Amino acid sequence: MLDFEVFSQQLITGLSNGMIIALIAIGYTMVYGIIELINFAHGDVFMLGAFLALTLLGALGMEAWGPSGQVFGVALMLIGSAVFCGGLNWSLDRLAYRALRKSSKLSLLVSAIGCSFVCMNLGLFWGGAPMKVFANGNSAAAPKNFPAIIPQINLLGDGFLRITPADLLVFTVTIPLMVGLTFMVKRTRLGRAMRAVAQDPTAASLMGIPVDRVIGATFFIGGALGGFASVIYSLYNNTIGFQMGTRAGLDAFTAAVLGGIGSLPGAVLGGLTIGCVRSMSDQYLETRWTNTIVFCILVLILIFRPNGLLGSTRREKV
Amino acid sequence: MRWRPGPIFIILALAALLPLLDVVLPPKMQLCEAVRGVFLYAILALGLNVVTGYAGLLNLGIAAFMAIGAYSFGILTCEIYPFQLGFWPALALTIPIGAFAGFILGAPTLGLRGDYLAIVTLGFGEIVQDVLKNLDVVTKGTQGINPLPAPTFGGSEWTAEDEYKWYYLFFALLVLTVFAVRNLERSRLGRAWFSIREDEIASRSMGIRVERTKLIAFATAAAIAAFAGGLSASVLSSTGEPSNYDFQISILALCIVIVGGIGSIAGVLVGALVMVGLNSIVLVKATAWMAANGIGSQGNVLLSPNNWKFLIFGLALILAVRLKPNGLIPPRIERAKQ
Amino acid sequence: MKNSAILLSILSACSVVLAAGQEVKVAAPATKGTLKIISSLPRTGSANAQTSTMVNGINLAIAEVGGQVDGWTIAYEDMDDASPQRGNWDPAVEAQNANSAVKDDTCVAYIGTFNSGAAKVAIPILNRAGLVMVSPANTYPGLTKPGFGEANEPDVYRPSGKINYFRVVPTDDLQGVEAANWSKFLGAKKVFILNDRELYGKGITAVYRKQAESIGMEVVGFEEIDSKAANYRSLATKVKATKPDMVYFGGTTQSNAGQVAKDMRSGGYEGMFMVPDGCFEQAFIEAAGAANLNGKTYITFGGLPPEKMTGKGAEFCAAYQSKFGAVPEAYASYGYESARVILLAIAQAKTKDRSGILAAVAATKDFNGVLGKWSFDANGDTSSRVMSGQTVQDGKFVFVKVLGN
Amino acid sequence: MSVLRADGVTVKFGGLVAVQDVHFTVKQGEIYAVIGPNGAGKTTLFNAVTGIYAPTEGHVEFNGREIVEPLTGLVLFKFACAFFAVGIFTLLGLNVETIWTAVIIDNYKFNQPFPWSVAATSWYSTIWSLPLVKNLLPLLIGGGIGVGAAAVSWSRGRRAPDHIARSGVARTFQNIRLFNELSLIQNVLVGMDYRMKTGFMSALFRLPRFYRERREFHESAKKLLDFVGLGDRAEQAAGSLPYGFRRRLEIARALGGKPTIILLDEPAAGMNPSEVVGLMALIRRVRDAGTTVVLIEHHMRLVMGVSDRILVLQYGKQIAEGIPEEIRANPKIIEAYLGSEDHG
Repeated sequence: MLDFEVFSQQLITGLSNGMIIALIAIGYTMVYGIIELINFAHGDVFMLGAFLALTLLGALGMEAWGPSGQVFGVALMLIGSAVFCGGLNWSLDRLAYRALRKSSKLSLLVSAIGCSFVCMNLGLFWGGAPMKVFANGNSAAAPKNFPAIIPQINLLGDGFLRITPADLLVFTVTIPLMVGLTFMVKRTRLGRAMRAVAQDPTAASLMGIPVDRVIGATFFIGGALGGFASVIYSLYNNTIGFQMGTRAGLDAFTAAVLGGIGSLPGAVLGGLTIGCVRSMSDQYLETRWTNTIVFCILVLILIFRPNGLLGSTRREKV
Repeated sequence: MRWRPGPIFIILALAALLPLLDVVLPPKMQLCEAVRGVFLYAILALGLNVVTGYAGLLNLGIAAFMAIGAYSFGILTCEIYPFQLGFWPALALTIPIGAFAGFILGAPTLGLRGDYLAIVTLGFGEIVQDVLKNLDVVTKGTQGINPLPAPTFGGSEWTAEDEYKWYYLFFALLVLTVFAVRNLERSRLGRAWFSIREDEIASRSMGIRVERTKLIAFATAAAIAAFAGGLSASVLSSTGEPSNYDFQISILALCIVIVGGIGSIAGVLVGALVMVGLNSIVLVKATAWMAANGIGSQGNVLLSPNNWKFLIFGLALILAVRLKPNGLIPPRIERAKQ
Repeated sequence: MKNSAILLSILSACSVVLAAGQEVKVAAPATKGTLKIISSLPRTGSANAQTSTMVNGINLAIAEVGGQVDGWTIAYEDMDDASPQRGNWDPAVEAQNANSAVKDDTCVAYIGTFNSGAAKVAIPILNRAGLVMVSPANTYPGLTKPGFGEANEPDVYRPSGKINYFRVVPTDDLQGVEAANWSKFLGAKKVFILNDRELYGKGITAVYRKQAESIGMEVVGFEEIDSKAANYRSLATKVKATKPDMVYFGGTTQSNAGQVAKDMRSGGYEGMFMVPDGCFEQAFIEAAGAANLNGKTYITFGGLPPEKMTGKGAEFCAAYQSKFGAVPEAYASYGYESARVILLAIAQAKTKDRSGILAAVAATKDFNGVLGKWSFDANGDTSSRVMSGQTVQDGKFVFVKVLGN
Repeated sequence: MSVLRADGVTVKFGGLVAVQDVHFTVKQGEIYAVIGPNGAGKTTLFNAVTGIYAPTEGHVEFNGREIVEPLTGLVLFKFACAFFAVGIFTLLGLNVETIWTAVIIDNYKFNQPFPWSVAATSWYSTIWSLPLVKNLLPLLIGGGIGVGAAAVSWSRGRRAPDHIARSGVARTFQNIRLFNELSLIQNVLVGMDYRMKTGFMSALFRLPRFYRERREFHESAKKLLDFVGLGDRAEQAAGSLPYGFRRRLEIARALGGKPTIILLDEPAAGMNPSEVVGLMALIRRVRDAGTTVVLIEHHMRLVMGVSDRILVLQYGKQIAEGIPEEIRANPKIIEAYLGSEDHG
């Protein structure tokens, strides 16, 4: 096999992983853009989405469905998890964040951390559900296998280079979502309202924009993207666990910051960058240093571009 | 002016008297050892309070400095390394080492805006753990460094059984930290920190050297955290493993500062008591009691008391900031009275 | 709305639990008094799955003797050495547990710890108090064996000069060697070694690597993974590119062994895969997905698997299965064995004296346990050298052979 | 003698030209006003002068010197330090395992004395026995990053507001920017900060000179508050101050640093006529105390009443400069103002 093949394989892996990170990162970046909150609970909402997907899969017995039925099943999980995560994220905003809009950003942050713990614990309980897919609830804390209903076979035959249906799934779901989201933010009334609230909530409310509803909608959309991501993540990695939200959230947050927090294309670029850096570092350096390298690159980029790759310099009015 | 005891004084006085309570309590209910943990986190959170509370810089990687402190204490004292310093010199050295680490991280990144800095500190926390894990040769990797010395007073070295000695040592060092932080708070430097937190542009325009002032805050916090790290390594006689100083510790310290009252020393002390107390006293004793009385069941995830800890901790955080958005003891606005 | 719902559910759950607790408390028959066994294991967070089976094993051992030994009522306390904010073992909590065990006059034995790092904190504290400690899970050799760990080990764990720490599990240095020998036996020529950077995984892979090289296998790669990563696809590509015919992963289910196994397969690696006893539990198969493990996965284990047991082991299997409705896993047997050693020692010591019980544990000879017939050696290690090799078929562990002979 | 000179200052935000080619000179001891309709670029000009924005083109000189930190030998020395610090750090960081093994592990036998002198020499030979990729390359790459980072941060900071403020240019803000949670006296003390000498250690250990300095500056801060008429509210939080007093406090804070020139951005905004009279008196007193005053103002009575000279901006360009009488008579200015929704 050629070295080039190894490189391309790592690039494909990196891009797939990066796309998933980017999808979670968008949820962070949207919420941050509008109320400047690092939504720590986002990763855990994402985790619960994956649990819902597995529950659906188990309850409906999707493993037994034929290939075309499973495509339908994937669509069902995507929609189910998106609605669920969106709703959950919206409720978190309604219950835990809205009352703190006027207080300091740090109180809001602690509230988000609290939500993160609560969601994580709910995931632990969920993992103990007496279902076959959860190993009959025998060990709630153990990681759960997510059946590979999108098979991990090589579409390119027997060569070294592998592209699996799961890789394709990542791209076919993620790219339209991102395009659609960009369109929504740029073109629709809700998108304009969101940008207005992000710029200046007071002015926006004076202009008759229902600020709380717009923020709620942002949480819903951010959460829904997390829900999509959770299904794709599960189908790609085939393992879920109640603590996976922390790490996924951390990666996504890093991606959001790397790209310039608040910027949608930035989050995507950041996610892809991190995915590729990880792959390349795994291949050409040592795996144990991968995290360190990712963060060193983050610091380096921020030294030279303090607002991230695509972040705008926000000029403070003086 | 008539002197009235402030909240800090009252809290510290109560803490000083706590061992008396232990004498009358049954062994299972004794609190000193757990409260020592509260003191440790209080020291850590006082450090974080300097950078996040006073200077307004969100730091999500304070545990990394604790790890640096613990590991440098370990390397400087343990008999498997050639340095073999005693307890006091090594503990004193953790302070400049921590400050230096804070400087290394702070110098290139302090130009960053709020949340960009937060992610860098978070990343630093991860890097430090990784480095400590990966540099086997130096740090013994995940193995941990042990045994570590305890202070010696009157000939023999303390052991873990000398609970009250440790208790008062921690107490004394906490009081020392409180005074140090308070002295800084009520000085030119503290004022500059507050001004940066309030309005960076205005304080810059008043000639405050923002980067330098932030850097001092950063290094001070790092030094205090490293000090706390050294102390905890000493009492455990082991550095533990690198992942004992992970993100969760930083988060706990942050919660202490914010739930207690950002920028308020008394708030931090109360916050440490509430948060750590909930975690390592109330929840621990409650689950132990339930287990001892055969309450709950391991078979069902919902009936196992241990499985509720995250939930209770999380709800406590949400409720605390909901009910007291400015903290349990918010700082007094006028700092001028001295 | 939601908050109050959560609160309500907490309250109702608490009341249910309380009610249940009151029923459980049955007045014990009059005895000479109560002796307590304390276990300190990480019960919060990701290790909960493994430690639950250990606690089951301990409970079973105590239930088998009717909660009484030699006229003493045996009480058991299940302590948690993890804290919620850490989600993993916490040295401060471990120290606290050890100290409270020391202070508790009725406590005569301490079962723990799960992590060798925690043992380093607890052993000296218990040693000074002369309290016996039996570990069902620590495999770091330095805790007992001179010459394997740091220069000052294991003497630093024995400040009183006496040995109080025993373990029923074989240490890394034995299992690593056997694993390497078996790999060669299975026909592996090129091996890629992975570990999870934990004390256990690192130790066992270091031994494996040394043995593999000395018996003439080629180590084509050695990587230390991040056990929290989402997947190991790029690592799998790297592994595949070096064309090994065996991948050895030193780690546990908890440190993502399932994901590693899975990603090796989905990354296109088709050779053999071997893991140590940290993965000898159904949760590993469930996490990895049976289809990914079938046929080419090998697991080493310090003892015989349940279905191969005869005598005491078979009884244990049946009892465990009827009580908990599942086949006992590796950790359940270790937990059960630790508790039984202690119970037997109490019976033989004829005293509630800690030093008497300690001496009785140390004197354990030809113990007829579920892990075979074994004794504690002078260091406090089990003399059992029985290692078995398993593979996975149809989502079940299948015994292959007894290793080392 | 000129205290402040702007020479062709232009500020652009993307495509928008906020200030275009403005020249002016402020002399020692005068009161100089900048007027113009809303959006004429007055505040932007102030921000360019005080370093909050970097002017896109042109120079600002203060006492005949440009207020940009020059590229001196000291700065170059700092760059060199950054090169070696980061470079050596990278070098050591990448090879720490090798060096530690050679220096510590190979020399230390458990429970035996450590041969310090052997260890002290072995680190040096270890580094140079490494292959070039492991010693020279990290040194150069790390050093390059160090110099790059140092240069970037230096060029960002060379025209920074703090640097300019410390050379004696103080200012107030159009949208008042006080430290609301600090007391009045603390606000003034922040303004005085750069004149203070005591540092970290004397604060931490409460050395005698800490107390001496604190007493000194508290007294003069008190005097400044008296000077602007807020002496009786010294301990109150700034956030609780009525609006009219806040501008006075800002002036007091700006005066705290004993500046040679003070820039006031709309000091009379929101004041009632009697307050404006008081403010006029205050501005004159400031000038009489030796500080040159530059002010932006819409309030024509105040501008015409106190100013020595006036600069008029419209759409970012300067359309006139002169003494109040000339300005009042200039038809261009009347036209500019009639077109706008000006207030009095």
